[in-house]
Amino acid sequence: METLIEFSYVVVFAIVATVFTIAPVVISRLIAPRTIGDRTFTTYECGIQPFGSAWTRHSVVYYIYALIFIAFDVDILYLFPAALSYTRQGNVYEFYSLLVFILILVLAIIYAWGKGVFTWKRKSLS
Amino acid sequence: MGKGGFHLETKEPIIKLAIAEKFINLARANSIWPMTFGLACCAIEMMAAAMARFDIARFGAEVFRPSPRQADLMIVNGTVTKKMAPTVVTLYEQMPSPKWVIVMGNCAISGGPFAFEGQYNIIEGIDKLIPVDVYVPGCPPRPEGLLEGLMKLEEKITGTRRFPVPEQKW
Amino acid sequence: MCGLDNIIAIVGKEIVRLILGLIGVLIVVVVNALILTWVERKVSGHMQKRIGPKEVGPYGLIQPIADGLKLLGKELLTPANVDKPLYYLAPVIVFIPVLVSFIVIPFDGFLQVKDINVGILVILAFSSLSVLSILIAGWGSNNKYSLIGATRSVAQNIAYEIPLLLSLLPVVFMANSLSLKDIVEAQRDGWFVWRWQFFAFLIYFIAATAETNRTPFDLPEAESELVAGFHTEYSGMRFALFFLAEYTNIFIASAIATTFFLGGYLGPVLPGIVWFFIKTYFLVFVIMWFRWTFPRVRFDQLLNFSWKILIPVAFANLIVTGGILKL
Amino acid sequence: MVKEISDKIKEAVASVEPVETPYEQRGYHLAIEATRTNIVDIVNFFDKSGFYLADMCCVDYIDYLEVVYLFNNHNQVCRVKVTLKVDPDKPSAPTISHIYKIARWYEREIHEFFGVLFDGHPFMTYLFLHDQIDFYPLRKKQVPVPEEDKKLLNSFNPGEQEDGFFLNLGPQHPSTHGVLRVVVKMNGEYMLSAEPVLGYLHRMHEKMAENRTYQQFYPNAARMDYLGALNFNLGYVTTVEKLCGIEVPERAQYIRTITAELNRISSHLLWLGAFVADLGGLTPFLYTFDDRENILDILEAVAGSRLTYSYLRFGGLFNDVDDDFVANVRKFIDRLRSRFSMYERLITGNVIFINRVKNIGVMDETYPLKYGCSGPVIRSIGIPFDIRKHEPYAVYDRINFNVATGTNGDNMDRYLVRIKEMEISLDIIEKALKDLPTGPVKAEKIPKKLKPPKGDIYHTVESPRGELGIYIVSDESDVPYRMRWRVPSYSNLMTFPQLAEGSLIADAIATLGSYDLVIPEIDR
Repeated sequence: METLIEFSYVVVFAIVATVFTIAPVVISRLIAPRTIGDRTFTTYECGIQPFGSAWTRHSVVYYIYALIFIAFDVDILYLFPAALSYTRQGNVYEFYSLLVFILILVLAIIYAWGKGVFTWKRKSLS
Repeated sequence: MGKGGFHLETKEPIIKLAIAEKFINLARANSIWPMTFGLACCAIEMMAAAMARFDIARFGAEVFRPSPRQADLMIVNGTVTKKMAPTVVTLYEQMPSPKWVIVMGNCAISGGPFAFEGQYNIIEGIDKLIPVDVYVPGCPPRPEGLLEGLMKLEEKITGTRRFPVPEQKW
Repeated sequence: MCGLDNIIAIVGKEIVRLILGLIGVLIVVVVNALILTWVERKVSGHMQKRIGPKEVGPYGLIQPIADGLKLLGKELLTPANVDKPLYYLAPVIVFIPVLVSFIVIPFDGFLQVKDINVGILVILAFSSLSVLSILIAGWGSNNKYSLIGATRSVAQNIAYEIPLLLSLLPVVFMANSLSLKDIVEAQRDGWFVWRWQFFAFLIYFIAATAETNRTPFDLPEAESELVAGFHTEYSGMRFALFFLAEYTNIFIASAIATTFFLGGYLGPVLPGIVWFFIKTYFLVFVIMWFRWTFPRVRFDQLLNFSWKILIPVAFANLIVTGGILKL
Repeated sequence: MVKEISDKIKEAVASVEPVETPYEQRGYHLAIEATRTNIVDIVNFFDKSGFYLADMCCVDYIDYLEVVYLFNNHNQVCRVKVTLKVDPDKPSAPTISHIYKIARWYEREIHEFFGVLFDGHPFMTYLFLHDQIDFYPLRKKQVPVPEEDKKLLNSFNPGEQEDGFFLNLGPQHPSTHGVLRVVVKMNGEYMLSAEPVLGYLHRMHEKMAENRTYQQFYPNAARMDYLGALNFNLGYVTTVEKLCGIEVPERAQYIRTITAELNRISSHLLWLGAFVADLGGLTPFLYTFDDRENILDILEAVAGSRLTYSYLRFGGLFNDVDDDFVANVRKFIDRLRSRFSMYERLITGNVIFINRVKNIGVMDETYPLKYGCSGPVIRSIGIPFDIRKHEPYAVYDRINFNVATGTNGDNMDRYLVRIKEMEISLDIIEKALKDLPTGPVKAEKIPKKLKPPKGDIYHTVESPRGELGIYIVSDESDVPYRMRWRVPSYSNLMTFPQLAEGSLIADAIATLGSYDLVIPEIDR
């Protein structure tokens, strides 16, 4: 019951947010004048007609960062439940398990670092 | 330039209430965002107008937007060459309505010192290509000139002048 | 005990709370954005030996309203080559996390829309949506500048998401709760920023600056490189929504920092809500101060700073916290 | 040095007759007439001897076209003019673009203005002109553009020929400082290649020079480089004075030096702000403008305008300065000196700034030789080449000053050199103010219409961006027969494609900002 009510808040707020963003756009549509020229609807590229579309093959240098992120993010989310049940004093076992968990994560960073993920080399055409 | 020359079609808003229009015009006049667009010498004076001494921000016009989509005002500041003309027109057309143009400096007004017999590369007056609202003459005009041009533009939008016209003493 | 009347009474109370909360939040969002745009222009002005907006209303106070009205009366251009559904969707999505985050922020002991027991998780989960909206905006615009800006934004946000989580974790360890109100109450003995979490606060603040795309981490809209970044093709009200969301995000990021590290609404003499706003706006001011002082970092520096410095330090901080708690 | 080179070239290339010329009148030490067959050998010789190609231009003598190559040495001044006669009906010449990289642009420029085709040039397309032009603008007689040349007009369209992510930076872009357009091929964040497209502000200065008298053309000099207007004024005025043999009074010379140095400081200040703005820090821009306004006030009081001064006159100045000027300049010197420590803390000491500029855009010693770049750009590499020292004009020979140099040739050094240069300029002004003599500021008996004797002259001054060279050919009339401006930004910009290749877009933009480009000067 409590959870249901809590999440109904989230849902209602999300809906209101949607309405809140659509309303000014609609009002704006109604009260704004319009001018249409030959090139009004062309893509902006510093005033020059662009060469081709932006949707071309595009090298994303940070792909590898995205991969590490996924691994890390999931692991760190495991720590939230751990944080809730972490007790003060005594029970040093909890601390050791935390330590082991984090050390393994740190190993992953060291591995990636050693592999050269974090160095960006100058590229050359040739 | 595109085939068939310059063509611009203006449509009135769907709902137009006189009183609302008045308020919105007042808002427009007080929040004119220029486009970051520099051509030549006058661009430096345009920058100077945005800097500490002249501070165009007093009138809410310091938000220089690099993208024409978010700009209200295009300040054509410098010589427009034939190679540059299509770009200027494109940028003007890409601005959303309502949009205004201040022409700054003699070059953009009429070709200035570069209009001579046998010239082959400049447009003698940008008003041949795009509609112009305010002309600010000078070579280059002082930043105060640009500020006065802004006042003129505000006057044109709202119909009333912000400051009284300075007394002419000569 | 759990009769129908009881349920109706609870639901009725909740609905009243919900509506009041909604109205309050919307007012806060709009007023905050108006104030922040004015403050930003004034702060930048005075840092740059100018006076900033002055002529529009007393001290230029009406300036943001004029800007808002002007943007409302501005044409909404939709370039021909865009992916229309995505292009329209992006400014809508950008606003959902902004509004939802306000549910759990405790402005005062009782001034909170709803104290959800996984409060911080709600904010973190929804804040990921804003990255999505930027990506959609950049991709949907079919503009090369927007696309580069959008991919940058994604890389940046995911790189700084981890130090952000890691800097909030030690506080959760100490408070043993995910509810923001509980976390504030746990600071009755002293703010967490002074109770061993100073580094966590620093890391959080840096990461939050990056998450909100502010200088020195404003790469997604780096003006001198990418014109206007992901919102290059957006005009009028749609652009204003991105703008509004950005300023509200700054407020939320500062509010979380206040809640987690600076004792939230706790403070002597003055009422809690005043303390909350003083602390939050001070942090907002610091973020603006950054913007008008620092140059922008480069992209590889940005990513590597997170992975090489912030995350290891955050891990170390977490272990130390865990150890101290066991002492 | 001159004798040595003269002997060596006779040895190296057969059938070459170097003629020693009076440097004081002509501005160059040696003149060599080349032919189609030996021009490449001659250029090769100069390349091997450590000369750089200062300028390359063309003059239309109606009977023949003459391609002029001007060489100079960084260590010891030895200016050499090499000329090559070209048939005007079917003009063509061998390319030297494989020897000097900057010649790639010079040759393209000569091609579009005179129609001279350079055999073997890899990329013979138009550089400046728009696609509707149908004659060669700088030819004395109207010559229509042949069909095969018309095909080359605007044929630069990389996106159509290749696959890839092409991006236009400019003409309207916040970081190109004007209307420079750079077409870049991107690979993610990396720039694979960058090709500047010029001519968006080509204002026909060289054509105008052939239409007006020496006096009438004078205001154009300020429009060419609006940031260093007085330096360009000085360059033009001294060139014409040298050509006509006009003596300038002592006091005028001192005031010229002072105002030129003030203008240099104002130019550097603007660059400093714009450079940091390119890196994302906006506030220093306003601080530097604040300082700059002080200079503008001082100069406005004597010259009457804020930006495009026309303060100098042939044989002197427009008017004398008063005591207020001297007092204000002294006050300004103190003010700016106290501001440097603030800039130090705000910019030089900023970790983000250091990381953005250190070891980025590194130039080595080959750049100034291959590209002929000059000014702070090459002084940052460690070459103390400064026209003010090497070929003094005005009163620079009477004032003792240092030349600021760097070591690495990276963006940081270019930044530091310019900061140092501002300090040096302050020293120069201070010394010149101390020695400022009294007397007239205008030479007497300057004719209303200047008619210089027949001949040509190449004269250089150090503008804020580097070597400004003016080549004038006079035919005894009151209108120059041909006037050619060798502008510093042109050759500095030419190094950009090589520096940008393979770098991150942010680094490339920082590099572009570090050149201190003024586009109207490049496009002329």
